[in-house]
Amino acid sequence: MRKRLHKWRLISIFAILALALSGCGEPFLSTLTPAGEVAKKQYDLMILSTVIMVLVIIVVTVIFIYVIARFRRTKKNENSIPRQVEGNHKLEIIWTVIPILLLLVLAVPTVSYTFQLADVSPMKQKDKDGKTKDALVVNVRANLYWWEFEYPDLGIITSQDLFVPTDKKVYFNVKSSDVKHSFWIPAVGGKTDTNPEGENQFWLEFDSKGSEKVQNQFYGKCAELCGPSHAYMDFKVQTLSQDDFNQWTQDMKNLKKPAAVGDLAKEGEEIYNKSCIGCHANTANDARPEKARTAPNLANFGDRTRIAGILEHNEENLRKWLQDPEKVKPGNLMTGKYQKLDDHELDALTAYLMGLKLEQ
Amino acid sequence: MENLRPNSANPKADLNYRRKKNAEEMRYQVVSFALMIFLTLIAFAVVHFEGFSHWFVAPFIMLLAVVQVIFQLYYFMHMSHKGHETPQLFLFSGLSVALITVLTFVTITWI
Amino acid sequence: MASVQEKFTEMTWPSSPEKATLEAKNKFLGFWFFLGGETVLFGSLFATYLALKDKVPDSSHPLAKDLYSMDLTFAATMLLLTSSLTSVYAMYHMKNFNFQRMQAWLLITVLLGAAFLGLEIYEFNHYVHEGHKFTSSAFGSAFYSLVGFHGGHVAFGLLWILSLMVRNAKRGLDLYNAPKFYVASLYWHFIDVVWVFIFTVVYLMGMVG
Amino acid sequence: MSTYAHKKGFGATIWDYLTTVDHKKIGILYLMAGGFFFLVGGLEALFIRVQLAVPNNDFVSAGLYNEILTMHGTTMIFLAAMPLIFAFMNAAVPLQIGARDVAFPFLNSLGFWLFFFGGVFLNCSWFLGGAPDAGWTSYASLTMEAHTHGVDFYILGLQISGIGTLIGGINFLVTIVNMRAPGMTYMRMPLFTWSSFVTSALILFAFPALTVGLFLLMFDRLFGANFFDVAAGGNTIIWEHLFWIFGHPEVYILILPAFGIFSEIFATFSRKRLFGYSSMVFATVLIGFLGFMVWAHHMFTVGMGPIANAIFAVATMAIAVPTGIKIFNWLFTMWGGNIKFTTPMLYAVAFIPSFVAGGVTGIMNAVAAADYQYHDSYFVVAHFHYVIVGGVVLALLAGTHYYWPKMFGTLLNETLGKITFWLFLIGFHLTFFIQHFLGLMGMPRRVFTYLPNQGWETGNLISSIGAFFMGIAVIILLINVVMTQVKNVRVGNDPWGDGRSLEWAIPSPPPFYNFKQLPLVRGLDPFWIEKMEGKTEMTPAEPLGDIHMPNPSFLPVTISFGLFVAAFGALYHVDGKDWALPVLFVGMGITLISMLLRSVKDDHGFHIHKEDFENEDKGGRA
Repeated sequence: MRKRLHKWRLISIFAILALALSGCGEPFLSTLTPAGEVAKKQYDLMILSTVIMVLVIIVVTVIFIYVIARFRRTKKNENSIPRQVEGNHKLEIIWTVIPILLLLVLAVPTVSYTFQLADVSPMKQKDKDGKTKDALVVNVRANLYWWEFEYPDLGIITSQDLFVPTDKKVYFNVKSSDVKHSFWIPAVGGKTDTNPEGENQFWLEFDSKGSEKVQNQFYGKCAELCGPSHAYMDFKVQTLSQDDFNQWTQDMKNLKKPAAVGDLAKEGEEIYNKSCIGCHANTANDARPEKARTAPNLANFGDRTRIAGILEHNEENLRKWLQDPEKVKPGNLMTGKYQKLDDHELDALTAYLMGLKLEQ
Repeated sequence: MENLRPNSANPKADLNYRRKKNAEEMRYQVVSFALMIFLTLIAFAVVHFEGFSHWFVAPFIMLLAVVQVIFQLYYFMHMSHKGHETPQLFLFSGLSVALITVLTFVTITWI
Repeated sequence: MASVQEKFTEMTWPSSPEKATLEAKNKFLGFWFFLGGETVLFGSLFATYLALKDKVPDSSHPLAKDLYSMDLTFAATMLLLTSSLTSVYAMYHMKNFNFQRMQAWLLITVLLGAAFLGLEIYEFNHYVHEGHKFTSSAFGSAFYSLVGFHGGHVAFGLLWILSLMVRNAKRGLDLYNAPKFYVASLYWHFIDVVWVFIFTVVYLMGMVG
Repeated sequence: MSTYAHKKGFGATIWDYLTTVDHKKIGILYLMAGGFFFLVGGLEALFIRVQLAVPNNDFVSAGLYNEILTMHGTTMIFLAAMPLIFAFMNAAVPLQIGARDVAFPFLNSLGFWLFFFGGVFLNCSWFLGGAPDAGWTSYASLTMEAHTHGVDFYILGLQISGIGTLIGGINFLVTIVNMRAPGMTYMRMPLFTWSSFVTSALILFAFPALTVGLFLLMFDRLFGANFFDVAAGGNTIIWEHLFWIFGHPEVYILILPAFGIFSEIFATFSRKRLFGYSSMVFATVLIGFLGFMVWAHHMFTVGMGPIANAIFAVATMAIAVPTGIKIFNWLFTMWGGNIKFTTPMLYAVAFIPSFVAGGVTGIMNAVAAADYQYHDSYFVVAHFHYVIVGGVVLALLAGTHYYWPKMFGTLLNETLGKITFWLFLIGFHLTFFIQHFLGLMGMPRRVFTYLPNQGWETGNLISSIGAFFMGIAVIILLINVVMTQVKNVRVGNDPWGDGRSLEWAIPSPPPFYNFKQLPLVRGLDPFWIEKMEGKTEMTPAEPLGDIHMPNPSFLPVTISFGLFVAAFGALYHVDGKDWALPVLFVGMGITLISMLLRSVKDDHGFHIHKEDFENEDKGGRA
């Protein structure tokens, strides 16, 4: 019995070691490879709490192993009756007071960090035109299985891909237009729920060193069960240096109504104007009210890194998606909103959509 | 206490004693009823008058309600009697859960 | 412990019949526990009402201060408070082993309760015509749920007391039914307690705005 | 099961169980029904792990996966864990306090049948258009979007079984307050009784919040109300609060009796008095009390603001203190003891490190700012499975082995029991330990599948393998049960040899009146005290006399069945089906008529006369 127990402990130690060797997950996705001030603070708290907790575990384990090894019933002492101890006040006080102290150590940074992470005061300082003074604000709107990112002070709207400058606090207003979702970029900071009844505010900072390691792309997730395709409600974060970001905003602003290049794409444009434009906009400054923006903005669709947030960005996958969205993302709201497309129409629309790029 | 009182040798005397005690308690009940009605009248009057600010009226009539409920519980529902320790404990526990719920809903439901 | 089927006289009737047998004690305590749970139930409904008070889709819907009328609430309050006193009278006679008088006071209690319920139905009907419906706004849903739950309790209490009166009309008081009368009156007082908070929090505070 | 039932033939036995108001038989009913739902929930868990074993798996579709995951959680919490706990409460608590019965035998039976029909109703959804698919938490915004009847099955099923639970809770509260044997003071009650008491109080105060929440959801979905319709002024966060005001105490409703069972086992098999009994009682009450102050830690990311988050974070941490007290008291109960590693004791011993692991991750979750990372990730999945499986399920398995002889009069096979234990323990850690890391690596919970190349493949595969170990363990347990029943080797009063509390002083299973004469309790662990003085049974506190017993009744079944029928009417009424309204009325009619029958028909029970005992020492029914 004792031997078996040892064996079991050994196995679990090996398991932990194996884990440690396998690393801390993918750097573009793991909370254990923090790439921003928020994630770093949270990582610090994780480490602090883990250290305290491991301390507790060690104490318990030592007593535990001693007790079950030392006080076993054997043939020799089979009939002995141990002394019936009622308790021990000194011991009981010790194991009440020490945990309280340990918890205090943990509680102080907890409270302090909770307030720090909730500090969004720069968002509230507006200039004469109602624009935010010194902060970059992004309105995040979660929808059944897609994300919209609006830069209210810049007049730009993008979908699925969030563009942010590095080494600078970015402030978010998050909300949902249907059911509750949760906005999460694990490597950069914890999540905030997007509620249907009001906006939540918080901030994140994307550091340039961390961004470099992941080729300037972080993964974002929806963290609240929101229906069949909850698992597929991914988005990507593209990080840019401040200069590149300024350039990007200029490009986006200047992006006029796209001109289709080539006959096939022109044909695609016609299909787009007939079947898609009711929901999807193809310019970055969509002036329609939120309620009318029922589908992702396609202004820079050609530059995206994923189709529908999940498939690799290529023509084959785009065709697959356009042909039967339900198969790719069950329960999505695009299914059935347009007539079935034949092969030629698919080719045309694909050509048109892939041409929606910034460089034009 | 009265429950434990053994029947005395003279049952008639015992009965009279109990009758008297019950009648006495009933008088208290009527008095507390009068007080409750009085408190209700004040509450309605304060609201009817309309001259007071909302910040005075709301807590004031809440206070009146609480006092009135204490009368109900302790006199009408006999919580002042012996043998009600457990009911008290559970009623007040329920009340505190209810209070925390109300407090939460007026502070942190609308985000 | 006295037997539940024993026939009693004024002389032998115990002074606290609601706790004279083990069954009675259990009933008494269990019912108080139940009231503790009911407190949380009504607390949750009050909380929901407060969170959703005056939350309507647009300005065409009436708000609390447009709706509530003082006269109606006052009348209802008086009816219910008085019925609480009459049920105390009923229990007074129960303790004195005076079955006829107890029944009479219970009947008055029931009548007052029924009048209260009638007023409430009239009130609801009035509100519906003003456009304040269960299905028209979150405010409406919360209002009718809270006040309606209370009204449902009143209705249930009436049925309960009535059926106790009818069931025991012929056989008079014994230790089997005395605790039942007692807990029914506790229930009735509890309904009154809830109403005190309803007229204060919903109606009076609603009128102040 | 008992020899007494065997004599009566199969049909009569069934009828006996349908009408029984005997707490011991109701305990067996709870064990069987809870055990059945445990198997169903376990099967659902295996489906989940098969689906997630590899990325982009299509073993089940996205919609079906959500149904399975919802039903797994709902079934395990409401239909497996709670009823199994009620099984042991029914089997042991009245015996432990030296009572002949519970305070309300009829309500006890009603509570069981309400739970049972509620559970059956909920599971009917599988065959009638799809199960609920919004998670066991059924957050309002998602449930309002649901277009099938699944969520309605959830609402009505839980409402029915919830009433049953509430009734059960009140019954145990009154039983423990009013029915204790002479000398059984509060501070002499066994810890399982204490934890049942606190759990019952939590049920009393927590379930009404769920009741209200379910009512609001029902009004919205079935009757056009607007509580959660944001466009009409509604607010979905109300649901989250109501759900967790219930949901957090619910966790303690589950874990406290588990603590109680382990306390009994530690003391028994260490042959030692529970260390620090009074601080254990105090800690139990304190955990129950704090359990109501912390629910919002499930909502840190909702956006309640830093003040609320900080308050709830610190309040949550406070719970660690009484829990820590308990852990050390158990360790020191064993310290200096004479420990026998029976199957129940193995579970108890394994519980300590498992539960400590779950407890410390609980503290980590309480750190609000860091919880923004853990929340709704697999880290949380790992955490609550560590406390619920590592705490509650281990306790239920331990309790099954420990109380089996008292409930059925036979001992489960120890060898098979130990095999079950090892397989289950290894499987459990294999499944859930790795999930902490999956969560930290960014894997959200409740995903029906995941894309490759996100670093989650190995972890998920290991986790899925572990789940099958647990599955095999449960199958071996079933084999053990069948074998034991077939062999039917009867055991005496105190089969473990080291029993300390009153239940071990009477036959296994006890006669239906439990104690011929109520025992006189002279201290904590009353049976142990008598044994130490060389006696084999308790000193009676009263002379042999008539015993009053309640009559059996079929009405609990009809009351519950009526609600079951009515629920179908309410559910299909929305679709405008012609038959729905009549069905609703017929169902309510069955319930109300049964209730009316119950209230107008006097039920004074019957007496076992002392002459019957004197004639027949065995104590059969008069």
